[in-house]
This record gives sequence, C-alpha cells and structure tokens, in this order.
Amino acid sequence: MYKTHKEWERPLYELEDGIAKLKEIAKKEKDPQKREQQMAKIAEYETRRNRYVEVMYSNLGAWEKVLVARAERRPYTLDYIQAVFHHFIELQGDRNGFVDHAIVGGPAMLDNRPVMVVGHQKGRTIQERQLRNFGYARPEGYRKAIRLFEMAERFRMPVITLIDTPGADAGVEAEARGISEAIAASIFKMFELTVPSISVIIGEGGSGGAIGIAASNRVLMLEHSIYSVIAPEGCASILWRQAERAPDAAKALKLTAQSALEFELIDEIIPEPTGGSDKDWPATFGHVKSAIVKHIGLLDKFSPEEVYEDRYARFRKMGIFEDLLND
Amino acid sequence: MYKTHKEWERPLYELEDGIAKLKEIAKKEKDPQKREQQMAKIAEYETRRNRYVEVMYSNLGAWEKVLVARAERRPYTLDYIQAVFHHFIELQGDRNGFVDHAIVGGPAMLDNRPVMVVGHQKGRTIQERQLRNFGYARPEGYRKAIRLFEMAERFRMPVITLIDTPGADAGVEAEARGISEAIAASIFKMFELTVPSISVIIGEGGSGGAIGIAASNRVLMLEHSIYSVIAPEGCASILWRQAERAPDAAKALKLTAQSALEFELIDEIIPEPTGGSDKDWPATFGHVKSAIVKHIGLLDKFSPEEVYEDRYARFRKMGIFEDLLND
Amino acid sequence: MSNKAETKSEGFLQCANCKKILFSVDFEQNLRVCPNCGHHHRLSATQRIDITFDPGSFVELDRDLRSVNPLEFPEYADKLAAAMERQEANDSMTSGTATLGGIAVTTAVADFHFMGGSMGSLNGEKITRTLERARESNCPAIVFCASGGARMQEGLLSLMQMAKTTAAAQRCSKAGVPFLAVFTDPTMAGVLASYASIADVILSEPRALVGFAGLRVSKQAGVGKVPDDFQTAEFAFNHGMIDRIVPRKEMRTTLITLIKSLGGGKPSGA
Amino acid sequence: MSNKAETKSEGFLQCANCKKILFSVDFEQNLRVCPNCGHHHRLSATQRIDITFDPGSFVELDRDLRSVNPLEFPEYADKLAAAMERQEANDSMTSGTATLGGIAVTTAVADFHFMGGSMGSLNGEKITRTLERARESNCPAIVFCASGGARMQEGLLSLMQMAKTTAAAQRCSKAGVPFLAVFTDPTMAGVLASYASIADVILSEPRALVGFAGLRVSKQAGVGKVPDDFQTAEFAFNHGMIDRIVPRKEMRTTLITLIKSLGGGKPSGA
Ligand SMILES: [Zn+2]
Ligand SMILES: [Zn+2]
Repeated sequence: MYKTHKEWERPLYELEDGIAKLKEIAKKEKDPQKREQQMAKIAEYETRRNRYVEVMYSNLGAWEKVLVARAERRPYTLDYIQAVFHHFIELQGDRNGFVDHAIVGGPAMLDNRPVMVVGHQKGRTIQERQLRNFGYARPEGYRKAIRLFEMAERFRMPVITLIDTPGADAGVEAEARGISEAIAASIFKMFELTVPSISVIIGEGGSGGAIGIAASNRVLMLEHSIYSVIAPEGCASILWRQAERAPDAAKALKLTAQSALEFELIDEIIPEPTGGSDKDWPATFGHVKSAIVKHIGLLDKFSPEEVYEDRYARFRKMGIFEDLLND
Repeated sequence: MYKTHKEWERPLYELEDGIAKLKEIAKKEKDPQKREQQMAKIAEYETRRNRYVEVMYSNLGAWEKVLVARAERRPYTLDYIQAVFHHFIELQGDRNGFVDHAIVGGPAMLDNRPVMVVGHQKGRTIQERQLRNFGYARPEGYRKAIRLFEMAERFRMPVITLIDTPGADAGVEAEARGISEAIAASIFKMFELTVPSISVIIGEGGSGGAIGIAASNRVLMLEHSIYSVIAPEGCASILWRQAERAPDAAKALKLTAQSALEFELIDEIIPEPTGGSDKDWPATFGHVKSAIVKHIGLLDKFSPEEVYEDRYARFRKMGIFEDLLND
Repeated sequence: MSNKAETKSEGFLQCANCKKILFSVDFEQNLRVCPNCGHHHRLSATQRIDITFDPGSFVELDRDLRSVNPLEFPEYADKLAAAMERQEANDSMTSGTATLGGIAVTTAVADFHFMGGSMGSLNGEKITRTLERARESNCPAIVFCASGGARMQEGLLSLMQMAKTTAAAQRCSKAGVPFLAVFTDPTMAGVLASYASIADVILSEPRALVGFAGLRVSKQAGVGKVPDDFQTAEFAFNHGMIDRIVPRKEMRTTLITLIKSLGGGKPSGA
Repeated sequence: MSNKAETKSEGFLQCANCKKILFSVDFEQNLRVCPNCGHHHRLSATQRIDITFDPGSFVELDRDLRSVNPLEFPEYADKLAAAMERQEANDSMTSGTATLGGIAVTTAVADFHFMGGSMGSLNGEKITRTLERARESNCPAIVFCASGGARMQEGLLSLMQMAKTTAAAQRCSKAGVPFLAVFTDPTMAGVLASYASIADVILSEPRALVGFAGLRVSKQAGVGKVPDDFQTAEFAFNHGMIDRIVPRKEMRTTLITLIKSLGGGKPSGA
C-alpha cells in the first residue's frame, strides 16, 4: 500500500518535533557550556531538516505531488483571503433553500481594488472538516458561486477563484439536488462574464468539483498543486481494480502543474517556497498576490467584450487530436 | 356561516340533474303524446334553469364572485392551453432539485406564433388535486416559471400567464426552500423581459402566489374572476377574528374584476358567457383567445426596450396617496 | 409574546425576552440590545437612522405624502390617523438620503410600530422612490425592513406594491447600482416576497422573525413538523436566504465595507 | 447487469431486462424497445440517426479527425484502435447536420459502445463544433448523450472538454439559438456535469441511467439511504433536472414540435 500524505511527511514532522523539544530544553538550561552544546545540536538537526526538505521536494514524483497538494499544513482558501485581500465579507446562501460551507465567497479588496473572491474551503479541526464536508462542495456551493459571479458582473468586479477540493460531493443528497447541473451552470455562468476572472489552484484541483469554479481567463497553479480529471485512487480502481495502484495512476494522469503547463492548459506556475507552501505561508501569499495582481493588470487592458472572447478562445483551443486533412 | 361555492351552486346543479333525468326518460318513451308532455316539461325546466342562471349571475356581490371564481366546473389553465393554443409541450423542473405541478408551462403555438405559456393548475379529481397541491404553488413552481421566462426572452417568444391560485404554498417545506424568494425572483424576472407579456386572471388571483407570475405588460381579468391581496377568510380572521365574516371582507377588499378595472390595476375585463365561464367553455376560450391576440398585436408594435419600459410604467403608477405639495 | 421592552419604573425596564430588569441607560447605550440575553429589541425609524448613518447626514424626503383610504375600508381611516399621530410620521417607512462612512446613499427605514410596518400605496411608493433615487444618482440603496406584510386595507393596490417595488429593484440591478436589504424583526409576507428577498446583499439582525405566512398558517398548510427556529433569521440563513446575520453593533461597519466594495468597481457616479 | 439484448439464435434475442425471448424483427421494428417490458435498449449512433432525422438528411462531418494518445497513457492507444475498428467510427460521438421535420439542425449523436461514450479531446471537439455550427447557421443543435463521463486516459485535457463544450453552449444561448439535449442510457459524470445539463430543453429516454458519480461512490459519500430509482431518468425528472421523459417512438415528433416553437420566435436564419 502507498503512503498517505500524513505518512509521507511523518519523518519531517518527527524531526521538527525533536528540534522543538531541544529548543525547550535549551531555553531552560542555565549552564552556558551545556547550553552551547545543545544549541549546536539544534543547529545540526535544523541543517538535517533543511537538507531533508530540500531532497524531499527537489524532484517530486506525481504521487508525491498529490501528497504535498493534500498536506494539511498548506494554507487554505480563507488563509489566502485573509492575507492577500482585505475587507472580505463572506456572503452565504444559494437563495434556493440550502447553504454550503465547502465553497466560501464574497467581496474583498485587493489593494484598492474591489474583487469577488470565491474558493473551496477545507477544514483543519474535526468539527471544521465536517462543516466544510472535507472540501467536497455541494450543489448549493456552486449555486452560491453563481450568485456571486452575477454580482461581480453587475458591479464590474474581477473574479478570483481559489481551487482546493478533492472533488464535488457525490452523495445521494447532492445528486438529488443536482450536483451535475450546479457544476455545469457555474461553468456556464463563468463563461458569461465580461469582467476578468483568474483562478489559482492552491492545492487539489479535483475533477468536476474544481473546473466548476475554474473556467477563468487565466488559470494559475501553485508549484506543487495538482489538477486532475479523476482522483488517482479512483482512476486506479476503475482501470486496474486496484486502488493501491494510485501512484501509478497519478503518474499516468499527468496531474502536476508542470504537465498542465506543458499541455498549455494553465497559464503560469506560481513558485512555492522550498518544501512547499506549508513551510512558509507569508512567502506563498506574496507569490500568489503578485501573480494575481500581474494578471489582473494584463486583463484590465481588455474591453468587456474582449474579456469574454479571450476566455472562450483560451478554452476553445484545448484538446489534442489529429486532423487527417489539415495536419 | 357563509355558503361555500359548492353550496351556492347546488340548486342549479340539482335543476340540471333533474333535466338530465327527464331527458333520459323522454328518450325511452314510446308514446308520442306522453313524450310531448315530457318535452314540454323539459323545456319548462330549462327556461327555469336559464332564468335562474340569469338572475343568479346578473348582479353578483363580491362574495358570490369569490364563489364563482372558485367553481370547480370552470375551465382551468390546462383546459385553456388545450383550446386556445396548440402544440403545447409541457416542460418541467426547477433545475434545483424539485418539481411542482401547481404551476405548469412550456412553449406552444398561438395560431402560427410561438409563445411561452405558464399558469397555475388546480386539479379536478382527488388525485389530481393532491398532485397539484390544490393550486398552491411551491417555490419550485416559481423557479420553473423563471426558467421558462428566460427561455422566452432568449427565443423572443411572448409570455402568456394564466392566473388561478388560492395563494402560494405556506407550509414548512415551502418556507424552507424559500417561497418568498421564489415569488420575488419570479416578479423580478418578469420585469427583466423585453418580450411582451400578458397575464389573464381566469379564476382566483390569490395574493403573492398570483402576482408571482402576473407582472406583465397587460393584465386581463375574466368577468367573474377575483384578484386579492389576501383571501377574504384570512382577512376576516385577522381583522375581526371571525373567518365566517369572509363575505364582509370580500366586499371590503374590492376584489372583483370591476373594482380592479376601476382602480386601473388591470387593463381589460374579458366577458364570460351568461352564468360564468363554466357554463360555456368554448365561448370562454374564444373570448380569452381574442383578447390575448388583440393585446399581443398591440404590444408587437413596441420595440424590446419599449416593452420593458411599458411594463415598468404600468406598475409604477399604481398606488393611491396624497401629495400635499403637488396635489 | 410582546417584543417590547417595557418600562417598569423610572430608569428601569424589563427585557421581554429574558424578563431581566435592566437599567434604561445601559439598554439604550447598548443600542436596545439586551445586555443579558442579547435580544435585539425593535427600534423606531429615528433610532435606526441615528445609529446607522453618519451623524446629521440623514435628510428626510417624501414628507408631504399622505396615505388615503381608497377602498373606503372599514376603520382604516381612523387607524391611519391614530398611527400618524402616535408615530409622528406619515408612514411606517421613512425615506431619504444620507451618508454612510462618507458615501452617499439613499435609504428607506421601516418602523414596525406604525401599523405593523405594513406595505400600502405610500409605503411602496417610498421604497420605489428610494430605489429610483439610487439608480438616478448611482448611489447604493439601503433598506431596513420591518413589516408584517401587505396592508390589506388598501386591497389590490397593496398587492401591486410588491410588483412596483420589485420592478424598481430590477432597474437598480440592471444599472449596476447596489441594493442592500437589512431584515429586522419582523420581515414577513408581502415584503419578504418582493423587493426584500431580491436585494443584492441581504443582512439580518439576529433572531428577527422572517417568513412568508403566519406561523399558524404554515402549520396548517404543512404536514412536516415545525423546526424550533422556524421563521427566524437563523432558519432563513440556514436555508440560504440571507447572506449574513449581523449583530446590531456591527451593522454600520458591515454596511460601509459592503458599499465600498460593491460600489467601487464601476466608474464613480454621484 | 448487461444492458445488451443478446442474440439467442437466428431471428431471436433475449431482453436483458425482462429476460423474455423476442423476435428480432419485432424488436427492431419497435425501435429496440422491448415489446414486453418497454425497456429502451441502447442504440448505435447510426440507428439513432436513422430513427430520428428526416430520411437521408444526415450529413456526417468531422470524419477526418482522429484521437491520439497525448499523455502516452498505458493501453490507451490499443483500446482506441480496437474501438475504432469495431465501431467503424473515429469516436463515440458522430457529428453532422440533418433536417428534422424539414428544419435544418446540427447534431451530435453519442454511441455508448465506443469506449463507454467517454468524452476526450475529440469528443469534446465534435460537440463544440456542433454547437458552433448551430450558432453560426442559426439552426437548433440537438445532442444525444450517452456517456460514462470523461475519458480519463486523456487526463486534464478531458476535464477541459467540460469547460469547452459548456462555453460553446453558452454562446448558443447568448445568440438565442436553441440547444436540445436528449439523455439516453447512460448519461453520467463529466458529460452530465457540463453541456448536457445546461441545454435549453432536456429530454430523456425512460429508465436511462443519469447521475454524477458511480453508484458505489454515491453510496460511500452519502449517509442517507439510496432510493430505489436513484440515478435513473425518473429520479432526475422528479428532482427537477429533466423537462420530459419521452418514449423513443415519440422522440422525433417531440423534437420537431420543440424546434418549431423555440426557433420560430426570432427572425429566421439559415
Ligand atoms: Zn434579555
Ligand atoms: Zn423486456
């Protein structure tokens, strides 16, 4: 059986726990000589930790990318919203009878510019995970997103979406309320927009649940995020009836940011700090903010009609096939 | 206690039953002389019936209007759709998880003209009444209507709505799915339209449930239909804590077509055959069709922008109050 | 249950919700929110205006309009006269312009104490004018709702206010002018089923009564059991009908932030 | 359960649903609907075209396009080659133009027998072209769906077809060109969650499988119990997702009536 993201990071976390404990001890130590020895040891451990991180992240395979993208210490959508934007006011409700907490959104300021931010939200505590349905958005999440997209269009606010979901909710209730229709209608609405839209895949870009709010003029991916038509576990279990071959499926699916850029399905890779976005949140926020500001600046040069046409042109060219007559 | 619409019409129905029985007997009678006597008696009863109808309907009070408007033999929306239009295809679903059968709708042809028809539908059999929720539309009914209005706008089809509801569903489930929002959103959508819209109150125009699909360029009422801000029973029980004073409330509320026209809240009264629309369906259909065709013809002269502005102007002037400075 | 905080004796009153005896001064300083149980007691239009808009910025309009009794509805004229005298206002709705965080807005503020905040011709007219002014001046519209529903004494004229006000809101929407609604206790029936529910953003005070029909009617109509929080702002929020429940003391800043971001994306108007 | 009507011997076959042995001739004359139980057996694209459009009116387009293996996904090239040979088609989707009741339409017709009707680059391209042709020629687009979902062997390229096809449908909508979708057994996942669900009108054959995720996945994900008709067209209809369930023998006339009324209100195009 393959490693989970928790197992994969365990050696690192153990090292870090050790360092933290040593620091506690050193703090209390009164003998200067002993203290110096302890400090040296800490330095050694930290070097080892840094080296470990460097090696571990220097050449991540597809499956390791999956593990990193799912890491629970990575910043989530609301963390980005707090850091990259200000004056965010979360708006809620699908106006149809339901609420969803796996997609959050509302107006916010990007520097002095009002924007509409929408994103998938995972939870960290057990309670929050349940509230957020582990990031699996329900139909009402997409219908709320549609409402916010409409508001953005009405008030000429650029749309920023942050993508981080294992996929949409596939349960009986979600089906009964039309999860498919909700995703489709959200994509449809995004293509209607004449205000610029930018999507950033910050963690997991999980199939229909991800594209449901990622049909933007520009789609950017964090260096270690993933974007996939199907979860590798699901792919492996359908193709080979062996969910444990997920790492093979991850490789075959070419779900990394690097592959997505190669196939020209995304516009830019946003670099992560050494060891991933979870190792240095502020640096990550800085990179993400710069990328968003840059692309909004570029899209600002377009007329509303050009924004609309640009988005279609972007997706229209996606797909690889042969034309026997014209190739 | 006041009479219900069933009780009010019972003498008439008894007369008609008597006539029908006499006709049966006369049909089997072989003695020409006896037969002639029976025929004479039938003629006498029919004269009495016609006279009764004439008297009964010649000067209906407000409460009698309520009873007539609720009569179960009156044609309902689907009866009109079958007779006035052709090639109707009922479309269903709110695309949000629910269906409603108290509002029906879909494209149809009015002579050679495609139109979108939407209306409240009551049921006649016990099963159909339950299916149709006794004409109390649920949120999903208004959301389906919205979808059909959007389709009409997209394909430049005039909208015809037929109004016949005691009111919207006020139950716990309807509240949970936002019956208020659904009605408001449907009114909102009707004001967005740049295609002509015509509403015909064919029976009961019951408060919010009625106006939810009656925000049209032209609103017509059948001669004996009613249109009210609140059911007279509800009004009486709120004002006087006596539901049995409903006839007084009906009078105070001025809920007849004649009052509505007087206050300039509707555009035209469509005449009913003597004794009401239930006494002669084909004649009623003919009058309704003529009125719709006439008003579509008039609205056809407007540009889309004019259609939109005309509808606002129509409702904008509604309301009676004093202006101490300008009056 | 009466929702009113009743004066018990000079300087004291009793919270209708938790029954605690409160210092009037504390109660008023806390914006008429019970310091003990957090219950948001109803405000008059004047009180609402005072705690919401920039001091002294509110200018009342539509003061010379008067309701009439077009249907000659029994007892209506007397009720109206009494309400006008008692509330020193021409209607449950007070309309005008103001500034909020320095931003010009148009506004209408409901007062439940005036005939249950019911929407008749004049009420609908004031809301419509408020939304028309917003559209014409390209200023956000902010409407505080408090209403039992339509004013049945004006019959079909009242029902038509649902269409008229919603139409005015549609025109704001089309013009890209923000319309914010704030639900306060109670926001019901014909008001909830028209302009109030299709605002761009809907905020509500906690525990406000929010619903389509009277509770009795809903119970009769439905077969399902009635949830404990049925027809509260919290119920409406949990069913996707409200954007945020905002405590009274945070309402002003929330509104300011919202009108800044929603109004700031388009070329500035007035 | 296999959905296929299996040939038992010369001139006979067995209905997979009711197990009854049927005359092949009766079965074919009944448009492959079981005369005994009414089960709608799957059709090939060719069969569908034959029973739907005006005789001889269908013109296939996009025949010179071929799927490739851009990800070098294991075994994909072989599966593709086998499917192309067996089905004598370049993809599960067959696209072109036709007339229906004398009205010019553009169309794409899915065949589940070709790799489960999955949507890869070529499939998405054909749908997109069909919708673009509809928009350009102002002719209604009619798409018959039959798909297990996205073609995972083309990875993210397949996921992007959801966006591409939906975008093409949005442009039809904006131009006021009708787009009708017909769900046939099965219409699932990435196809259901994109262009199929936002057609102007959605019809479905009876008892077609219609759903977002495999039943196993849904059961795992949900806590509620699974209704008997879960993920059938009837379930989708009863949850507001489908306009009408139309028996196969009425489909042609229903489509003709619809395109006449939906296309007839605007100035005529091609
Ligand atoms: Zn209290
Ligand atoms: Zn069978």
